[in-house]
Amino acid sequence: MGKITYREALNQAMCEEMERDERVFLMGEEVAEYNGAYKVSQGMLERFGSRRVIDTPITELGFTGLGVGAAMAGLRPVIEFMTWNFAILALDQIVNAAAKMRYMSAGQYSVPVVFRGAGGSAARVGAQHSQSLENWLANVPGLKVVMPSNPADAKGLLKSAIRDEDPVIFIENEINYGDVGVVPDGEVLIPLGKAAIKRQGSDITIVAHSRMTGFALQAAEELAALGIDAEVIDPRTIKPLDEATILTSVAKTNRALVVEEGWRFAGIGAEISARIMECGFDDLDAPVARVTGKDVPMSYAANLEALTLPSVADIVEAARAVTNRT
Amino acid sequence: MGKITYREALNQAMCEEMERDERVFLMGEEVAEYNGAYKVSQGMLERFGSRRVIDTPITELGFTGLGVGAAMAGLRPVIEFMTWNFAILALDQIVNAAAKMRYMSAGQYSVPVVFRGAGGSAARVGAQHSQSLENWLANVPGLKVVMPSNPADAKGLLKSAIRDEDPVIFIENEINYGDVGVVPDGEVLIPLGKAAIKRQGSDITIVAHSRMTGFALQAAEELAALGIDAEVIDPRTIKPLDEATILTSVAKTNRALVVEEGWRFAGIGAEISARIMECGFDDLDAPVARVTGKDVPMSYAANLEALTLPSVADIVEAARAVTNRT
Amino acid sequence: MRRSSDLLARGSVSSKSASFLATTLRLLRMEVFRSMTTDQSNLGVTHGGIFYDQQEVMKLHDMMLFIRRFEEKAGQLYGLRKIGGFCHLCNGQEAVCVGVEQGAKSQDYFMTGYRDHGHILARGGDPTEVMAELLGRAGGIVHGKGGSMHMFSAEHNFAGGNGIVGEQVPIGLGFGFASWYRNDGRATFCFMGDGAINQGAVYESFNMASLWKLPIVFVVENNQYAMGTALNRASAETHLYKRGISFKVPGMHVDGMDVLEVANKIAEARQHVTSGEGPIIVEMMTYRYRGHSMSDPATYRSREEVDEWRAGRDPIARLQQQMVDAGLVDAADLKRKDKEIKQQVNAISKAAEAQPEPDAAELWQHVYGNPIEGAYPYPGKVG
Amino acid sequence: MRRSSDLLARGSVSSKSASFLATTLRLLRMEVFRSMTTDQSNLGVTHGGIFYDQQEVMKLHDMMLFIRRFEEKAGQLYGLRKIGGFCHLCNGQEAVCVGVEQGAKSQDYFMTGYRDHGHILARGGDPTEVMAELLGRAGGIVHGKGGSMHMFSAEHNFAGGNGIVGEQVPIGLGFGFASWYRNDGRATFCFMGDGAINQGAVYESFNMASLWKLPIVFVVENNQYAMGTALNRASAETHLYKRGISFKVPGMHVDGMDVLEVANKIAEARQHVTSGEGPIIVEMMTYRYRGHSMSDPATYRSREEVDEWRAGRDPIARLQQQMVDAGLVDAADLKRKDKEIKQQVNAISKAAEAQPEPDAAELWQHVYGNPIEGAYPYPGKVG
Ligand SMILES: Cc1ncc(C[n+]2csc(CCOP(=O)(O)OP(=O)(O)O)c2C)c(N)n1
Ligand SMILES: Cc1ncc(C[n+]2csc(CCOP(=O)(O)OP(=O)(O)O)c2C)c(N)n1
Ligand SMILES: [Mg+2]
Ligand SMILES: [Mg+2]
Repeated sequence: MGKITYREALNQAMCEEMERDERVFLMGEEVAEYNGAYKVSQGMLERFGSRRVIDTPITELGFTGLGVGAAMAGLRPVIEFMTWNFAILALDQIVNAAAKMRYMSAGQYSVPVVFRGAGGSAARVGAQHSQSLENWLANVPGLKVVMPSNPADAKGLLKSAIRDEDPVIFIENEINYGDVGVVPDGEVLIPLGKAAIKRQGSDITIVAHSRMTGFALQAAEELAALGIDAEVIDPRTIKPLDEATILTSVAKTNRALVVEEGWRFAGIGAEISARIMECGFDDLDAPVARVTGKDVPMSYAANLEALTLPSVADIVEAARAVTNRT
Repeated sequence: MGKITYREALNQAMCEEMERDERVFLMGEEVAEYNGAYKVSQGMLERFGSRRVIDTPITELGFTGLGVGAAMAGLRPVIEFMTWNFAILALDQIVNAAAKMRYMSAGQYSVPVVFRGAGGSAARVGAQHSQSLENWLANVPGLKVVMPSNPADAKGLLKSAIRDEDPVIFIENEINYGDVGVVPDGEVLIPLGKAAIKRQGSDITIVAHSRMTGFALQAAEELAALGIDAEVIDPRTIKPLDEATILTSVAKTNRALVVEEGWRFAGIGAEISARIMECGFDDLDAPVARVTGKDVPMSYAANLEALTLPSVADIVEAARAVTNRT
Repeated sequence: MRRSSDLLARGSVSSKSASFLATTLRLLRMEVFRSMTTDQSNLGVTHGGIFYDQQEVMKLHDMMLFIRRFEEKAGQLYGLRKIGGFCHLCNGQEAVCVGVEQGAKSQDYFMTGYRDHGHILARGGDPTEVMAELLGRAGGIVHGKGGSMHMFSAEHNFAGGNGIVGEQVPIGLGFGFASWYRNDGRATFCFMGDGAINQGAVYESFNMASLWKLPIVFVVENNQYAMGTALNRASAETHLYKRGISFKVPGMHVDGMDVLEVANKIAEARQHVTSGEGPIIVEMMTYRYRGHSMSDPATYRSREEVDEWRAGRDPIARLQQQMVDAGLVDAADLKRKDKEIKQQVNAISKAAEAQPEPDAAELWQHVYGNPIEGAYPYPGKVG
Repeated sequence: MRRSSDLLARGSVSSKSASFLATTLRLLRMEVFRSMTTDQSNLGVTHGGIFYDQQEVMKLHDMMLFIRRFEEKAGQLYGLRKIGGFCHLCNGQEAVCVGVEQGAKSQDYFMTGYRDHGHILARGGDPTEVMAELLGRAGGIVHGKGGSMHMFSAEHNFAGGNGIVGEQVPIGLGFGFASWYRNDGRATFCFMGDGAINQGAVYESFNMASLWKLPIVFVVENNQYAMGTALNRASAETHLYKRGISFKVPGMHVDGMDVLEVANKIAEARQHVTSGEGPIIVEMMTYRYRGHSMSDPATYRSREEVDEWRAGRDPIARLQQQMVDAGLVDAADLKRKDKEIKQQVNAISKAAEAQPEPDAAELWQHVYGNPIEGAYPYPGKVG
């Protein structure tokens, strides 16, 4: 039980699974000799050799398809996207091949591949490098979508993802890579599909994933100072969504707010809001609110970037509105 | 004022705009010599010549980028995807280039391109040819998303789309291509961003786009026989969404149902439900319901296909549940 | 089947001396063959130095004919609206399906596009299951879920059946990678059309396969049209075997209407890729007799052109002629065989048609391999 | 600038006789040049048969040096955390930026990746606006919205500034298409790196450009590394000018550290593409002195290798030597010039730093060209 970074937690998860299972390999741009663009695969080439840790040309569609085929052929690929922004080039292989192959083949072929990398916006990287894709991918049956918000979850969820029989979309966050947290040593598997209640509270349920979980927890502290006791839920797995945990919480708090970094239209917040509408309507004392990234491309300028992203203050403000304490 | 098919309406729209504006051209797979895979461009090669009606190799990402560049350079391309399923290969150009170029260049470059073709599922074409992408694309700021449900709208909206300064995603429906309807002759422009109330009613608001509008209208007739008076709204433009028309209707009916062919998770229904939650909560006498395609890839077998798609009966059943008349 | 050129194949693509040697050996073998034909048990056909015995030749012939009759039946059933959606027949291209299978080994991986009936049949897929699939029946090879475009048979290492043009190529790359990773000696045969070869992912795949020397044979079925688009209207370089030059992937140009030629060249190509020399492109010149899919009247090509291929170069008629010439069969034998196959196909289609549609519960099957309790699926919920 | 080889350029790519003629002319011109150097007004440098007069040479030199000092300043400001995000400097590659501009015409279209500061400066973009952009200021060339990777100047036909590797290539195809459509005589210069050239969309673009003979020069800036990946670890064919062979796109191999050579070859390439002969690839052999972006320590290459390029082949030092040799300047002139440019750059960076951040209202500007009343934007709404 030590304190390690989110980045190290991911590294440990991959290393442990590669030790355990010869079929697991890591492939992507700069994962080997460079030790990963964000150093997530630090030391892995040295440890596992160039057969199992493989640098690719910059050809996202091609090596994503390679991952699909290798998984169908019985391997368990971990394919790193330097960031998920570049995976837009590869979506056809993810959506039309990985997600549908088991179904189209009536179960003859499994596609146990993990696609992982940093999603959302990093710092000051502009419009083309700041895209959240979790809502798109969670839309697609056949995929599982996992987004850890801290080192312990990162490790436990990635290990489960690698062992899963299905294609798992694993979206990390660049800004979280350096975060430090307590991570249990050795074999810890966090099951996919289970949300975590990161803070107990009675006045409002705040659902927030990935980097936004941290923002929500900070907002909860500020809200506590205002006498508002927020419960913070991190879905961890976006698809399938652990609806039960959210609904149970809303049945208790009667109010809810969903936070996401991505764009608003048909985002994760829309889905969660609609689900609460459908299954928790009678529990609601106020409409479910959404705090999302603004509906504009990401700017480079520091002030515009800050305005585009959800902030702790935005969450506090929205929670106050939902709880009628403005 | 004559009766023509949805396909002919699209053809008229393109021909009229090409007559009017020398900068407009049509490009895509099989659009020229073959007159379009679905014959939407019938006769256009003969009429406008091979400079303005151009067959491409099967390279969706490439010719989509071509459309972006040609639009930036001052032309007004109409790029046909044989179906939108294949556009998944081209999403990077649509999302990272077309949608963001005006913003990234601070207005120096416009991208007045129309990407059009059939979306959703046709008949018996299976998992890889039956994808609804409107929720993905409507998620992206900078794009407009238009989906006509009948010949008159098809013509009027496509003409507006071609004249628009922004990249317009224009999603048709293969099964509607043969539908016949009254289309006013000559210059009819239907503004983007305006919903149409296709049927007035007082008991429930049904929001349904593209092929589902027709299903909703049929369901409304069946519901009328059961004493339920449904209002049917076709948003026509998915993004930006004409929220006002929907909210006004819900303020009257106090109940709502959203229908879409695509998958449920973070779909158009989720967005509309969340918006009604946010802005019409106090008007609601019951939770907003969604009827969507099942959360599975599309099967080929006729019975499984029918089970996957929303049906008129599904809409009737859901509307009865929402209105408490089961 | 004896492969005298196996030893040579490694170098045969680029090396002139090897091909000289091959020619010498070929002449030598013809000598041997001639001296053997007096012996009844050694009846057969020799092509390019390879001797195919009677049984092998019959097998190739019967399979090509079977595929032809099977496709004709599928066309009929489509006309009767018993088959729906897209249905891409391979009439005319049978020598490719059957010849590649002949040159390949059963443990090799096959990866195809949507024009896949012939390939899965040649590979050993159960024809009743294939027909039931076309009809969308419970006993379909993928339980009616895939239809014409999405045939799979893991048992036969037949990995499908892809409807997105070119998508199968990077997936095939992955199969080849797996063989490299495990060093399992298998080859991957990855098919694509003359239209598919323009897709960018194909070149990403050529590059990686070449860089890492993966054991992949890229088989280009050049039937000269991609839907209504003639080859030269879509391709700046119409010699498709040259499409790998920019990535150091060598190419072979093969008469795809000659099943023995296909088999020989595929065996050579297989030898090349499995001996660590990297991938190869094999361009098969072929022709589809029917429209692109059932709804295509194919008005973009002349009757003369179709006739030239159909009457002049038909792969089945050609092999039949060779069989007759070699004294393996006579016209009556062939007639009898055709009748037999037609009956078989009729029986198969009857059996398939008699099957029920898939059970409704199939809808929620095979979405996930590890479904998550409570969260999925949602049967019973509205929508 | 007088272009003696213009008449020859059409055929010069493939034709041996043309290149023989060019050589002859070149020798002839050197003769002429020698006889002219006595005349003060005709001072200049001749390269490859092209005479560049004093003013032109000075312009090329000053621009390269300006870019060098500008990039150094950008690096400094990054170190001071005044510039954020990604920042890709082009130190070492100045001869490409400046030489291409020299060989191009002002009406031509330019399309680049993210390593774009040098290109936009060479093209005439206002350096204060470029610096302000790097700093995320209101007066930035795109109002602070783009930053280092997304420079645009429509006024200079500079169409950006793309952060997705390879994405600019199909967009460049579209610019070339527009010129073809309008028959406007412009060329499009579409840049890509040695890493970008592996992207599939590049080949889709080569094919279409070749098929339709579009006036596009594909300029490959081969600096031999894509981030930490050396050329031969990512490319099966490392001669990048050959990457068009599979699509009948010819290629030229150019010393990208020699600004006059770049200018000459680009002028030839421009002539080729605008005379209806289709696209061409120009591979520029070059080197980046700095890491890939500011955060990259570049430990994947040896100090010796960097020195070999930096000390041995530096494009600025090289041109300076030629200038001294031709009697255009002496060491003191060069020193003075450098000081002048450094002062200029300092002044620019001060002016840019003095600017405010963009106005908050900028956030909702330029999302749509035809925003729809009432529906958009949503400022003021939560979220
Ligand atoms: C990405 C994509 N684009 C377009 C289509 C539509 N389409 C299906 S088959 C086909 C032609 C392919 O031709 P070719 O590769 O020559 O194969 P053939 O049909 O001749 O066997 C097209 C355009 C598709 N299925 N996928
Ligand atoms: C599609 C995509 N994949 C990956 C990246 C990350 N990335 C940015 S630059 C780069 C290397 C590109 O190298 P090269 O094309 O040689 O250009 P250079 O940086 O040397 O100028 C990579 C991998 C990206 N921006 N886009
Ligand atoms: Mg073809
Ligand atoms: Mg490079």
